[in-house]
Amino acid sequence: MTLKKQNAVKENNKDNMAELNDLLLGSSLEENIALLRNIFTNDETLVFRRFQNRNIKAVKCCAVYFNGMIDPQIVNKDIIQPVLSSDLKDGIDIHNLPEELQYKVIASGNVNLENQLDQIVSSILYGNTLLLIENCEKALIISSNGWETRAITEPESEKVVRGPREGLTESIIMNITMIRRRIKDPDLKLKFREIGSKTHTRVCICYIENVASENILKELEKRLDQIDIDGIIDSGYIQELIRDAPFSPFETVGHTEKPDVVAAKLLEGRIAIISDCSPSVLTVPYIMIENSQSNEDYYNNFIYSSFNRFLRTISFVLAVSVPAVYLSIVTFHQEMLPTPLVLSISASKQGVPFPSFFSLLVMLLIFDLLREAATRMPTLIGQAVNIVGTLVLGQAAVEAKLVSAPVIIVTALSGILTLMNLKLIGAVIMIRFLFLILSSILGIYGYIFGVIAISLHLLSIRSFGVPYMLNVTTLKGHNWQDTFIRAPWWSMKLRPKIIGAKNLVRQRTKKTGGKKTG
Amino acid sequence: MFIIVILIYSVVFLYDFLPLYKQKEWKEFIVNACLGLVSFTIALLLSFNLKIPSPEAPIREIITSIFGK
Amino acid sequence: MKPFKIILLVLIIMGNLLLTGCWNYREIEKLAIVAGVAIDKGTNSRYRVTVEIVHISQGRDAKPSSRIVTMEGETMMDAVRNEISLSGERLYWSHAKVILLSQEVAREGIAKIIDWYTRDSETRTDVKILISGEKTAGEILERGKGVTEEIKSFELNSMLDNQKSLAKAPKIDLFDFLNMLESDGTSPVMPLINIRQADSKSVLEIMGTAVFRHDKLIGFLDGEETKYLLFIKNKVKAGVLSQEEPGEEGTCPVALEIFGNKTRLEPLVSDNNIEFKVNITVTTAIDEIEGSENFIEDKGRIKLEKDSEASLKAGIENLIKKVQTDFGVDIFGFGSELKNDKPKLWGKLSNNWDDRLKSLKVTVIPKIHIRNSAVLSKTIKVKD
Amino acid sequence: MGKELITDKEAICLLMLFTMGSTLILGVGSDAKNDAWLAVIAGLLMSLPVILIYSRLLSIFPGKDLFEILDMTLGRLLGKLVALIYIWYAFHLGALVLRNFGEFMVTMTMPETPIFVPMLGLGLLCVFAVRLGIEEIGRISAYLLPVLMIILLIVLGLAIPQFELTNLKPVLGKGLGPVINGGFSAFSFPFAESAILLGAFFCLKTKKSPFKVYTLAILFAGTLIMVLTIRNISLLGQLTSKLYFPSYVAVSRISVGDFIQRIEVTVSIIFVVGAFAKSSICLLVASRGIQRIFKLKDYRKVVIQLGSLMVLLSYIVYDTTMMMQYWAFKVYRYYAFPMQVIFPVIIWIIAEAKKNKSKPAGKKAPANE
Repeated sequence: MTLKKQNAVKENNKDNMAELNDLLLGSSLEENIALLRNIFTNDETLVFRRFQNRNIKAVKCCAVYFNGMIDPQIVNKDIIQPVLSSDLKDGIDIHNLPEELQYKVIASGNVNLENQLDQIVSSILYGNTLLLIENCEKALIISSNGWETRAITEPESEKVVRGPREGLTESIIMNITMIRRRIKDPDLKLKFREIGSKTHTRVCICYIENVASENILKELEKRLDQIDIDGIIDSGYIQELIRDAPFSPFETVGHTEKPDVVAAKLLEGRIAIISDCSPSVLTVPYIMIENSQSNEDYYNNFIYSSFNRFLRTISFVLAVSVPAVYLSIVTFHQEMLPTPLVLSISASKQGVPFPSFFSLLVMLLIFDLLREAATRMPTLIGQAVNIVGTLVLGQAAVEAKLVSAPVIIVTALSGILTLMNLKLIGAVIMIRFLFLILSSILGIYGYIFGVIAISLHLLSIRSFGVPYMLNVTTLKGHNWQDTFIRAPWWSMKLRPKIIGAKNLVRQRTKKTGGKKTG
Repeated sequence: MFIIVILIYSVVFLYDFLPLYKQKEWKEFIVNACLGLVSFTIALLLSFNLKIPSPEAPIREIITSIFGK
Repeated sequence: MKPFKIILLVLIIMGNLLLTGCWNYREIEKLAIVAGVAIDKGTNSRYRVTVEIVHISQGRDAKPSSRIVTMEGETMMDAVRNEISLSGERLYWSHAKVILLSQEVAREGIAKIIDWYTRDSETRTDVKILISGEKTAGEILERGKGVTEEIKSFELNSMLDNQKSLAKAPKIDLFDFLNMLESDGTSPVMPLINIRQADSKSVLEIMGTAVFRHDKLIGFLDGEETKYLLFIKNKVKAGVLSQEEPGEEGTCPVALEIFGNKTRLEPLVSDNNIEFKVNITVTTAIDEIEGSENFIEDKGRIKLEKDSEASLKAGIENLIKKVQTDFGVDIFGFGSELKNDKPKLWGKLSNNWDDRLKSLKVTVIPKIHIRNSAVLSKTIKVKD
Repeated sequence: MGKELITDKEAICLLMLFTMGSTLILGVGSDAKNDAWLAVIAGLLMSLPVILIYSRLLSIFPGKDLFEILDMTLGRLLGKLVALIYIWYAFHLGALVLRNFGEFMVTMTMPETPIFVPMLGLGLLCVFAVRLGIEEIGRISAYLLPVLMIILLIVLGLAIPQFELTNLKPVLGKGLGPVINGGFSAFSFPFAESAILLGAFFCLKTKKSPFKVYTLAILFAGTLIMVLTIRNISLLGQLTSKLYFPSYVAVSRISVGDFIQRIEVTVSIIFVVGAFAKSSICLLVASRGIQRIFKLKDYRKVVIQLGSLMVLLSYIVYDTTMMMQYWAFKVYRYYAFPMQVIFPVIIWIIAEAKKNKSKPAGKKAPANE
């Protein structure tokens, strides 16, 4: 039923586009205006500004643009005023008016001649100004878009102590600028395309030629071409539409809001997908270990970074395991604990009416509720939520003997560990519950079964042909340098082969510093 | 008990056989169906608390008759 | 097709959860944790089992206390399960620390009693095993009082663990005992526990050894003899050797702290005659001199070494004689040493080893080395 | 779907897991009592020629699995018959491993849980793994083996202070007889069980890799098993041969200080992983065999049904743990002998003969003239 509907909608859309495709502009100004009015019926933000050159009456023009999408400065000063006031008499060929205007009058960086109606419509929608001329079958499209954009700020989700504070914005051009400022090389290629039959979102594939793998690029373009959707509001849409392993809780397409991260990934041979109106840039291929990498790792001392990265990796394992292991020990394998611990855990659980499994499940859910509530709330209220969460639900629940103190500790520990790897948060939450349920059935064995199953799943998925967990046995030397550890920069002479990078040599620095002297 | 067995097996059969049927892979379908029927029968018998003779017994008999012990 | 898999998984998990329950799922606070068990002969049934259960009370500062429950049964398992009819809780055995056996039970043979304990999967074989010096084993749990801990079994456990710096009782856990029972050429021993009245309090005291023939109790050794036994068995890690030296004003007792010991049993076989050499090397330090004799200078020290070697030798030889005449069992492990070294010979001798043991010649060669004199480098001289 | 390939290292890890799998917990060569470690060495030595035959077979027919080799050497009818026997063997072995695991769970850790549940759990995992394919099984074993090794070595290190090496004495106290006997038992379980992998190693990269994989993996695994047998004997002494699961009890004896103790769960982890690897390989080989016999397109299609059948078989195969013990140490070696030795040797001889016959025809011209 729904499938049929979708098909119908698709056909409908296609019809509209086809209609416009065939149409060309006429030569009468008023007819053209009427045509446009007809296309944009009931849209009162569309402005038709008619004007004439003060010298030649034949140069009757009409500027068409959307109010708010354009920069009035450009339209007034660079389009209308020159046409109005310029002395067109000298050497102007009336029959070739559009070209004359384009080359001699209009002071704008980007002017095109167009007679295809669909092109015209989409460029107006993009914030360009259309200049219709009487008795002329072609119109001028002058780029004039100017809307308010957000200033460049530090992204909330990826704060750093050291490193660039710049964050990407919603404007694709600004984003590209930020990336290009970091990689000033003619090999940095940017391929644009439009996705979305209604939104016409501009999407840019960004890669470094001779470094990025052609196979991955081809595959990516194929997948982008297959997208047929009415709109892309955020790059998240694309992320889900092009990803491998669609049912997996693990992300196989990366996203970041920091231009320095994008640039670094491009240099490693990855491909970035920048989408208009979205501050997060997608990078492919994306593998497991990237979840625990942070851009700061590369700016700080390598020992410290390696330690941090190790902590993040371990914290992922612990975040999913702690509740399950705790549950299986206190309910199945009490013999595993040292005797004093048994006594103290048992003492803290005396008088608690609910079974451990139930209270763990509920406490974990409550933690997730608090987390979700705090993210959506204004900061001030968020603090109140925190107080309520910690005091009321933690302290008071233990006092009232509704849950035992170890359960609170385990929940809090697992929760904090989850927040260590923000990119894995979705996967962690799901797997944590899965492990918890499994270990409530078979104790530690259920947990091990779960671990094996998740490992199998992780090992089986790929991101654009790159194994998600890497192939340990085929990895050689330099590929290890940037995985669980971050090797010092002077030793990372090659790009990681795993991505499929072609041009492997990344630095030829002779190691000069640090040598023994004397 | 046997209700659970039937329930689980029907889900498994749906999951396993439907694609084979749709793709018209008859050989696979038949082999799979034979295996499935055998395991379903055994599971059903077990759920009725019937004792299934273990295939291990005859093997043991043969071997002990040959080698003694 | 993936949703199907997920549905299947959920179905199986829910099916497991709802329909069959959680089999081994049991909450930790519902367990009746057994700390120790005492086994006696029953009055009505065959066994009378006294169990010390850790009682954990509510509240923040509540300390665990102990509860004593006694039940009877025809078999051990029966008796243990009968506890349910007394308190409604099922006993949890994984954290039990000690097994106490009454002499009466031990004289009849204990293999049948500990079989259950070894066989059950919940119980652990690192539980310590003791013989009660009192009339019954149960009264030790009932009457005895711990000095430091509320729970007597835990206190007994730490007492046995710390025996290594006293060496007056062997530390035997169930597994060691079983291994001694199983292996030929060694007879098992067990530590002995008593209640001593001190200041109108009944204090527990572990001192001495119970000697077994196969699995039947046949006699006891006292604390000093136990120390010599442990010397032969190479189990002394620390302890004290007291030596009385003749001095200017009567005797002058000296205490040597043992820092290490290495014993080697060496079978000497000639024709049909077997002799054992016991080489003992002890490293000690002077820790106490109750007099003004100078044992720190070379001369005095060598004399002290010689004298204490002689008394150690005498003590060990006396013990061996006593065991040979009184008990006639091989608690020292001469037999298993022979078996390990000369398996063929052992094959011939193993049948009448106990007879042979009675007339076995054992030469003790002790070597005591005094390493230092602790903090003081001189003897304390009392000056007028 | 391209051809499946696994690297040599993955194959080594896989074979090591396969060999150590249930052995580490069931123990080997219990006939030899305290000489069991010698029995392991004897078994290792006995298995070397057989293993060389296996690798030779694989390298004569690179990229082919056991069932294709059977077809090519024994002819279609006889080949199919022997293939059926191998399918049964792999299937049965998988069920036995599942059952061993179930018995272990039920006797040692979860006496109240029905034995069917852990077996079903493990069976599901195996089905999941086999449906993903041999590549994924190879890769997961390459990930799991190092973890297991680390656990094993740590536990071994903790156990060393408690070693009573006198328990190993007397060496050869009862003569060579029990050692040879135990060695034969160690030969059939686990070393020569690697015959099963003839059906899974169609995916090795080069012609030389079978030799490398088989010898290295069996040597490593054998050494490890020997070390762990020594550990068990020196921790447990006389009782080793009286226990169903000696490793578990041995590790439960380890206590360092008052804190590191009760670590026997590590043994269970190792057992779960080993049993998983072993039974999924068995399932894989059995379903590949069925694929070959009925000329199906993909072995993944029959895995679910075969897997459920395997779980059921493992459920009905023994009535008691005693039966399992009897079967594993008394019957199994004779039962497995044809599949482990007789058939491979016959196939090998035929294969060599055929190769010699075809070689002169093809290569003679340039070589001789």
